[in-house]
Amino acid sequence: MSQSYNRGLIEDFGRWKEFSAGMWAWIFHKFTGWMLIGYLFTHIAVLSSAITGPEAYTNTIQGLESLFIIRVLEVGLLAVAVFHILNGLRLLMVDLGVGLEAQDKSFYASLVLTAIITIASVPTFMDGVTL
Amino acid sequence: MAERYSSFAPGGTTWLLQRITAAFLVIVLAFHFFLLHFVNHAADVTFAGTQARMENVGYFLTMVLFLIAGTFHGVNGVYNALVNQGLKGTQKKVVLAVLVIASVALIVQGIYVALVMAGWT
Amino acid sequence: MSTQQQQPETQEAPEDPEMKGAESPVDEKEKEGGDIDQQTTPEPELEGETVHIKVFRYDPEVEGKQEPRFDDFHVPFKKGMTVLDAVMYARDTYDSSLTFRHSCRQAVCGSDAFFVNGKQRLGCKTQIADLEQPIRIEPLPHQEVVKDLVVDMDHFYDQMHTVEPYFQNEDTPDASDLEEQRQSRENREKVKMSTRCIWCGACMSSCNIAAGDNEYLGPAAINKAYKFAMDDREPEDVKEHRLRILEQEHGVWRCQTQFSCTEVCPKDIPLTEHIQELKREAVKKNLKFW
Amino acid sequence: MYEHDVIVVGAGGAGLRAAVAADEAGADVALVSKLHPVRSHTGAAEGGINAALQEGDDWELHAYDTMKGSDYLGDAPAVETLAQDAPEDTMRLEHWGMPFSREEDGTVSQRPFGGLSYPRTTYAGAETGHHLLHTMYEQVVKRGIEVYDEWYVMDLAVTDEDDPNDRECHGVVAYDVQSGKIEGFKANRGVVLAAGGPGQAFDHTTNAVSCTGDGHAMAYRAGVPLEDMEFIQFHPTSLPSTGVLISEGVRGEGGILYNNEGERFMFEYGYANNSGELASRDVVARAELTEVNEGRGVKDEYVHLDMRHLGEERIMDRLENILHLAEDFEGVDGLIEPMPVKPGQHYAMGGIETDENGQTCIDGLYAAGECACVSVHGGNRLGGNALPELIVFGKRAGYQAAGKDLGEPEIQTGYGDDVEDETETELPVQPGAAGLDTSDSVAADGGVTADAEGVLEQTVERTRQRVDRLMDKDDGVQHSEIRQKLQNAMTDYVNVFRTEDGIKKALRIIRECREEYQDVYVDDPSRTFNTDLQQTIETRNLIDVAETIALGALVRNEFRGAHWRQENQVRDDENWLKHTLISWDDGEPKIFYRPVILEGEDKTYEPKERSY
Ligand SMILES: Cc1cc2nc3c(=O)[nH]c(=O)nc-3n(C[C@H](O)[C@H](O)[C@H](O)COP(=O)(O)OP(=O)(O)OC[C@H]3O[C@@H](n4cnc5c(N)ncnc54)[C@H](O)[C@@H]3O)c2cc1C
Ligand code: HEM
Ligand code: SF4
Ligand code: F3S
Ligand code: FES
Repeated sequence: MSQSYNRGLIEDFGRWKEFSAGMWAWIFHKFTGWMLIGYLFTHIAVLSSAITGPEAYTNTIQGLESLFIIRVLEVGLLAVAVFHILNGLRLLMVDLGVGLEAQDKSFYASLVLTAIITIASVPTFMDGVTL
Repeated sequence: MAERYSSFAPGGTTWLLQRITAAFLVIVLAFHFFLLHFVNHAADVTFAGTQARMENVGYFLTMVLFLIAGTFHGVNGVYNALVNQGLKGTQKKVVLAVLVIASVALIVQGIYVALVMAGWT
Repeated sequence: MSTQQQQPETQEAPEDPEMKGAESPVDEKEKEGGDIDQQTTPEPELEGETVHIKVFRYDPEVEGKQEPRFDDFHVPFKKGMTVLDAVMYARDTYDSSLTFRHSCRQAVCGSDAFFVNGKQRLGCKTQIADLEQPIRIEPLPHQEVVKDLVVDMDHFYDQMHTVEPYFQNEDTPDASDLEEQRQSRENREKVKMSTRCIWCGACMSSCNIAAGDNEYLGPAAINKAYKFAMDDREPEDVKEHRLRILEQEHGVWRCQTQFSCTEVCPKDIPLTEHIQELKREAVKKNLKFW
Repeated sequence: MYEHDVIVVGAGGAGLRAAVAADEAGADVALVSKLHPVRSHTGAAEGGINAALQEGDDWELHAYDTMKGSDYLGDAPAVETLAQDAPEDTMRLEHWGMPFSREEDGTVSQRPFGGLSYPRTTYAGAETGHHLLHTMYEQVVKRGIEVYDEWYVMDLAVTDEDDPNDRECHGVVAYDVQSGKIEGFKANRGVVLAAGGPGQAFDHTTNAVSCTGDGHAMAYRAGVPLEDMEFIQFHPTSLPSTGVLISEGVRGEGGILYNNEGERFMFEYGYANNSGELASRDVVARAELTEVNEGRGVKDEYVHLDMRHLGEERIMDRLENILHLAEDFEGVDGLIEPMPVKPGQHYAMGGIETDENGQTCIDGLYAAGECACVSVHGGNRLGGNALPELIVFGKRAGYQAAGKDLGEPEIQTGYGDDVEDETETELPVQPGAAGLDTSDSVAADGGVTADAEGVLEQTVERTRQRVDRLMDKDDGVQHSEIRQKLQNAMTDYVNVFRTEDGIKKALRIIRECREEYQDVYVDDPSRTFNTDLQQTIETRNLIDVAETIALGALVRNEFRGAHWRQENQVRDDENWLKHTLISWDDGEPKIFYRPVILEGEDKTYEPKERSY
């Protein structure tokens, strides 16, 4: 086509309001997956302090854990992980051809469950931290 | 139609492995989170505590497998996401190489750390 | 075939003597408030309402249309009016250059898939009354626009052709012997939904993966392959051959089970289910050789 | 310029089958179609394909039923060819993978249909046409046959000898809808017209918007006579706003027709005291229209088809798809309200005159499918007989065009010694182009050289000029106005009810349309996907075709098959066992008749009363 109008990515993105459940699930899953793999690299980097020596390791971990911001991030990580797990399970079911009709409901269920689990674990995560 | 396939076509293998690792990860990740945030609070983690766990061969192996599975799952996921967005040609090859190298580095480093933790170095 | 809806074009049916005694339904209608058929309303225009539609306009050749814009039309409402009726009315009454594909007006030709209020729908199968106004009518997303609501379908056709969309069986009986290939009812039922595709392209347009990866076969083409791969009349080796095509890198694996294809398909084909089944078939087939 | 051995115009069931046949016969084929093949209207057919497949059934029975159904206006050689070839060609569809419905033992299913003495309608769900169309297209893809889709064929490149029987067709001129480019397509062996029906000549039709009789009009203006155009089948139950067909199955299950007073008019007014709603199609259609004309229609337009009393269970079980149709296309829920229905144009029995090999009187020009009239349907088509026509005569036309010898035909074509000229009927206005500026006409006129390429080039040139003229004109009338007027005239006066006065009125209005068309212009200035231009050209074709329908209806003063005349409400075998033929005759339509052939291979079909 020599002359035709390509609406490009920007306009596609502009359609986010029109996304359906399955699309949101896809976007969230992608986002959480990337967060998790990013975290995995960071995590190993942090744990590498063990190579320097036991004190360095203990200090690093406890030092980090005493920071409020780290605790908040951990809660975020939990949310991300829980959603990814729950939606991951949903996807595995879909792959097995189970419950396809309920795919949108199971996505909403994942969201709600993630929220509940995350909120419920806030006290545990925030235990003993000071601002 | 003449070709004979003795093993997976690549798309299928990685797809299946992504699911298998996912299933595995559900269990280990839940275990991991539970152990380090609920049973033992993260804030209370010390090298000694870590070492005590790592010295257990079963735990050590689980963690190594966890790492390998997680890395494969995560990196393959990222790669797939890029292919889904139309990554192709040389770019795709380069990305694949970078991802593979990063994964290998991560796994090697991770195992090394785990060995240190277990005190087996 | 019991679940199948048969709609004979002509059918001599036995006369039912009871019918003659049947009551007139008119009384009932009045009870229901009967706004359905007030004979006092001769002209549809008098039903009083107009429908506000906003239609995407673009023409590479015409000044003022080279930059896409939306045109507003107000179309008199008529009970039963579809989106296609509305754009046809706008074209025939207000602006004859308003361009879109359409033909059958009954959801079989697949020409008029548009993006209506944020969803891929067949114009002729979408009732105006079901939509919120103003009704935004755009060409299918993820496809290049040729003019107004007309998009370039070539890529869609190419993908359909990639899966070798034709029946393959070397040794069919001789046609002159009037002998058919046998097929069980169950098997016919299994492929039934997949055979309904009218190539409208709605599914492909709704799929984010197809938008990102131009080589992805897409739901319609995979469904087309499903129709053959699951048909027992094709021999086993052909089925394997079909799975080989589907399991390429840009085949079934690309599907991320977003379900939007299934949601928009005007023929209610369970596309995601078909794609998933083929993924499993491909894995199974390969495990055997492993 | 493009060049192929065989050019097939139209890619519905008939065109696709012709292309495959020509390919099988070794020709280099191209399909040129204004729609992508899978968009063709063949996809709308629901019921099935008649073919004598089962033991106990016999092609001779099929031929007999068809002849009787045609009200003895079918030509026996054509009818017998259809019945003989249909079984094998239907089986071939199965071998090509068409998903027919199945019996318990895995054989293809067949069901009973109106007018058939044996259940021989082979079907694939309620979407037989859809499957036929897609299966055929798959074969075209398999064979790698070249498809020029969204190319609108505007004209035939035909030499200009005085006698159409001496003319030769060398190709077509088409216009690429996407780019606006006009090109010649040279056909070294032949052109097959398979452009479908002319339903859009009527305001209300079950046919697609693309069924504009282009094939009819092009062949007509090139000199081929149109045959039996007055025979138009009307279906009594189509949805008023779109024309979508509501199957006879609803009435078969016990659906009832009511007028606006809630009267069951089929009995109340004695249209059919015995069979009521289940009387034959034309009877019911006429009854409905009478109600509306006498002021008892709903909104002066339609009647009600009520199936609520059947109960939700029965409806869901047997008529579920009707519920969807009414809901999707009319916004009516058949479970809680009656469905509006009215008669709609459904099928044209007549068309481009061909012999049983699809050959027209012009050398190198063939036709098949609904646009052709081999004359298998005569005065009335049986349900399920159009689809076999597509595959049987599509195939034959394809073979013949590719040069495969199918033997001497028994049916004569063109104006020749065996015809009888029309003498009596007085026409209210001059039909045809007479007196008008014919620069817009596409009849072969002066100065066309005999050399194939020259003919093509000149036709291309003329077509370009015609398009330029339409595009350059800045004001005047728009096609939609003319088209609407034409369609209304046809639906008002040449519908199921035909009176001499009415038809004459229609002819006058058609004449007006023709005159107005002199002033037509295309508002859309773009060459890209200009549907305004395309429809303007189609409208011209509709005018020509509508005129032949009205002319045929006017001269045939009898009641046969689908054609009813108030002045003479009986079948008149004495005078009318003959086909009506109308030829353009360079702008001055000529009407003549050719006797029906009732002698079959080894029997003669004696006209009998058509009662079932
Ligand atoms: C609702 C409905 C139900 C029916 N049910 C049955 C049934 O059950 N059984 C049965 O036997 N029959 C049935 N019929 C009749 C039958 O379907 C048609 O007669 C038949 O499909 C016509 O096929 P065709 O190939 O001649 O034309 P079409 O399928 O209409 O194809 C015409 C082709 O010509 C092309 N074309 C037209 N003009 C041009 C041009 N100027 N340039 C290029 N290309 C052009 C179009 O693009 C199209 O591809 C039904 C018809 C309708 C409307
Ligand atoms: C714990 C259980 C987990 C489950 C059940 C799970 C499940 C899945 C599944 C099924 C996919 C594939 C989605 C698709 O291709 O359609 C996926 C993608 C992904 N996963 Fe996981 N996963 C888990 C853990 C993890 C972890 C620990 C990481 C990080 C290391 C991770 C990172 C990713 C990434 C990056 C993707 C790709 C996302 C994308 O499409 O962009 N996952 N996951
Ligand atoms: S699968 Fe459905 S949405 Fe996709 S092209 Fe076919 S009919 Fe249209
Ligand atoms: S929308 Fe696309 S991702 Fe898969 S389920 Fe449908 S093809
Ligand atoms: S017009 Fe044919 S599908 Fe809508």
